[in-house]
Amino acid sequence: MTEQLSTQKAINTALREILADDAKSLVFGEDVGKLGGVFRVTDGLQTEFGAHRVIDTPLAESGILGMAAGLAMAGHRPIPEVQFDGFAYPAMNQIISQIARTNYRSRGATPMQMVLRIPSYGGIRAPELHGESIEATLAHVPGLKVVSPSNPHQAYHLLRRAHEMPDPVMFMEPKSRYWNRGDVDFENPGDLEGSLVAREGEDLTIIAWGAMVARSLEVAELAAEDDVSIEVVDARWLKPLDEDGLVASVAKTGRAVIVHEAPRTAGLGAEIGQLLTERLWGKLEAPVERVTGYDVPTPAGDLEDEYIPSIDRILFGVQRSLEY
Amino acid sequence: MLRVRSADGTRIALHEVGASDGPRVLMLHGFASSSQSNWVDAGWGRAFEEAGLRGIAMDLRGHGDSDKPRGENAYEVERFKEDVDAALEFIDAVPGEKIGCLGYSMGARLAYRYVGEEPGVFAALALGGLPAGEPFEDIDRQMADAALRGEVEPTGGTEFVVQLAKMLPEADPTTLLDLAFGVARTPFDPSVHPPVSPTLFMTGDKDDRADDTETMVPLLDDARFEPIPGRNHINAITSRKFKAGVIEFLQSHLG
Amino acid sequence: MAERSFPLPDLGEGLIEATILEWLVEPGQWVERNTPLVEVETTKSAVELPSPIAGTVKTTHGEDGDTINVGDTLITFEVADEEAGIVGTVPQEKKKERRVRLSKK
Amino acid sequence: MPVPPSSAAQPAQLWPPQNGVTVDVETLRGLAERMLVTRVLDTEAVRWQRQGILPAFPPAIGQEAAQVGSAMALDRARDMAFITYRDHGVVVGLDSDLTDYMGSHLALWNGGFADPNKVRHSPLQAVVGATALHAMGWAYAQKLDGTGGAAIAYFGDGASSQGDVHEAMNFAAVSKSPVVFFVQNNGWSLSTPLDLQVAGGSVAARASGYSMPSMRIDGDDVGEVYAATQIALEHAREHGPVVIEAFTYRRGPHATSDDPSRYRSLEEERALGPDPIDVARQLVADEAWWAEAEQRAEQAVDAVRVQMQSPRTIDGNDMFDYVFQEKTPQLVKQQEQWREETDLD
Repeated sequence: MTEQLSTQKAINTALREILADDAKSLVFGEDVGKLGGVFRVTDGLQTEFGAHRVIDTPLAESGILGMAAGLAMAGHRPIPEVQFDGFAYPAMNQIISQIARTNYRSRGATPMQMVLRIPSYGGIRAPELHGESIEATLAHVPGLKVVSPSNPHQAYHLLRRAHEMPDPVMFMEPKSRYWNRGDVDFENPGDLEGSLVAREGEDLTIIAWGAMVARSLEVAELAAEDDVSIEVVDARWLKPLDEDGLVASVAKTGRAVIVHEAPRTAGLGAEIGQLLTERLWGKLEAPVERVTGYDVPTPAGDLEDEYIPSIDRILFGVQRSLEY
Repeated sequence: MLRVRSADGTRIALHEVGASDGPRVLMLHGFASSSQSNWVDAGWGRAFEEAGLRGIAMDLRGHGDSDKPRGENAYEVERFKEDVDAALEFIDAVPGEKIGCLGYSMGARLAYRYVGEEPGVFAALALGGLPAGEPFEDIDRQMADAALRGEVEPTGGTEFVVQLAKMLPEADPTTLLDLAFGVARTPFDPSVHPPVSPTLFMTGDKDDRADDTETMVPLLDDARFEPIPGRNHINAITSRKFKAGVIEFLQSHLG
Repeated sequence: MAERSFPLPDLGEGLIEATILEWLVEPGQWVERNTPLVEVETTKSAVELPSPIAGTVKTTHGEDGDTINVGDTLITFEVADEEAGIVGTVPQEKKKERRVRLSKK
Repeated sequence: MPVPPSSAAQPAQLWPPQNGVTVDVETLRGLAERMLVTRVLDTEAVRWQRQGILPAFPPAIGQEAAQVGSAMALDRARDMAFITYRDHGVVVGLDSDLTDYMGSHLALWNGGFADPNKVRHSPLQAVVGATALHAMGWAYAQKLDGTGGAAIAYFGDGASSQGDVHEAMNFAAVSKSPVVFFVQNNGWSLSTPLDLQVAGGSVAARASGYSMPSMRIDGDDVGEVYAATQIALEHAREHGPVVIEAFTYRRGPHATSDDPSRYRSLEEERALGPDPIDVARQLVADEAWWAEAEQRAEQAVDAVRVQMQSPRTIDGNDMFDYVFQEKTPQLVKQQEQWREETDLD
């Protein structure tokens, strides 16, 4: 069965299915119950599954994640939410020092099976700490897995997949894409491991994730007007990175532009660039290009458009690579 | 919502409706309906919440969020009773706990049959829109299938079944036909094992599908009938009189 | 104060109208979100419609027994002028615009 | 807006119990025996550190009654203790394998070798206060599962300054989860005394703000600790969280590398009440039994020393194998490279 859903509704549907099919699953966080979440992603879940399984927690992110750790130790499969990316920072002690390490500490006896939902990245003109791109911070922590869907179909299936995985998964939802609709094929998830070629092309590969996938697809369409054929790869899994998949595309096109919203220095673009250099040394037609946010705090208001890679900035990156 | 597995593996959906604490009531909806449509959309959640009753609404197999197996065999009356078994196993009543049951139309018939053979499971039975006879009489599967394909104009009992099966656009009419024909293999006879639990019958006074509910009252030891004024089989479910009658009855027997 | 009207919602695929069975609120009455407003009947079922917002009922449209069309105004509320939304704004779909042209070397 | 009437319910008064406390002789002996093991382990471990067997050790001398007494009140079939690094008395009280436990202090494996589900205590870790939240989440799970189990969260006056402890107490009280917050108020957080650590001087005093019952007890009297913890656990199972503040004293240094003479005086240490071991000895009141118990404790700890001196070899592969349940391809590759570059024979 295929249905047209927004990303927000696709995630809502996945959560509903998980809660229905897995009695050990719980959804909790600030305002996720009665209100249905600030983005309405958890709308209706509390009415349906009860306030004991869909819990409005006190305003305390460390508490939310610490509670998740305790629940996981007891064999439950929690799906906590931090309301905004920037609110993951107060929970970092629990995420890094506890959740990421408890499996290791207990030599595998108490796995931390959980999915932390993080509405992520910018694009909605929100105030400070409501538009952060923290994927590299999280991917740097041993013991965590990181995934970021780019459309409703991916959001639905990757969330269900993440819930089945026995390790803690950081699920980064592109909040600027919550309202965009797309087909969700419930029966046919497609391959959920690794990266995904979102558009095939010959001349150059753009690697992106989250909200930057849709923008990169727009760029590829515009590039076609200039007779430049761009392949867009949706990285999806940021930890572990799909090394073979990313390398395969760039091996074909010979050129790569990596696009992310996060600041440039020590961002995942550097990691992927290093990977491509290591694996494709001598076969690249041009140095790997990066089009990223700047090394500044995510700015407020209209400056957001200056910070987040725009169509033009990505096109500039593509042109730099083409004319090298 | 949670899904439990019935004896044959079919997943049966259970929805919490009403208060999160208080006496528990198993709720069984009618044919071609669902817990959502029969109870939630009709406002029973709020009514139960205010009354301090804790409803557990079961989607009958072939309906709502429950699995929809194919073939008439999957819809024998026995299968439905096993579904109620599975729901009761989930409810896992503590000794001495009084559980109620509220059914509408086909759900009421299922409750009637279940309690008839399992006396004592429910402390009180509220049955809405229940006709005294077998509703699916004189039905012909071949004619029904042909009618679904638009090849013939169905007649008699078959016309009624086909009309119901096609009524909900979101439901699969073939599944509902399997269900109607499967259930009809065991015709309903209210004089066989009538319930011994206190029973309240309520039916709309304009309900032409169940205009004989009251004739069942003498078959039971402890039963009474109350009409739902101004309502028919379809629109009785939202009636405040219906809700008030059921709630007062359940409270008095479960408290 | 501002007014906010709500139409009869689509109660299911293909249904274009519904009959008002009974109003459960009256003008002047304060209702909370999810308070039952009205019972309506469609060809397939009967539904109790919960209030989408908290506010004072200004007008109920239609009498018991009247048939109204999906999309027609069912009820009007008086509400406070400002309503809290989520943080930020829903991004508008923009036409792809570009200044940079590409050329292969 | 007018001030609303306070809705905070008056928390139950759990301590002291109306009918007093009696602990039978058998139980007292069990408690005393484990306190002796803990004391000997602490005394020996300090020596082992001086002898180069242990890299460092945080002794719990003086806190044996608080730790053993509370741990032995747990129902090991359904309860769970959440500990940090100065809780060996809890480990002994739960009869958890000491060699496994010492694996952490020996720097063999972060958290030691015990399986938490079997020994009923969490792996030890260094961020104090963090485990209070784990206890809360774990306890909430018991409530959902209807096991009747309760969690006990161990922390000290120092950790009580951590935000996580507040979050855990508040969450637990809101959700009525079965948690006993067991505060060992030992007077010192490394070099920082109680009056610079806890405003008002008492952690239990905070409980009323959460409408949670609290018990202030003599943490050096093992019978009192045991009885109080039992009462707290039973209350927690039925009604939700309880705070126990056990007043005790860290009679030793913070850790073997510490020099308490730089921040506290000998006079202060001498002004303390009786040693909890002596209190237990009086409670047991059987000198012959006591002498035998001391011998047994020394033998038990010596057995640990022998096992520790032929330490288990840690397979370097473990470093890679326990990061995830499902290892990433990158980690597999790093592990292969590690093997190739270290296994040169």
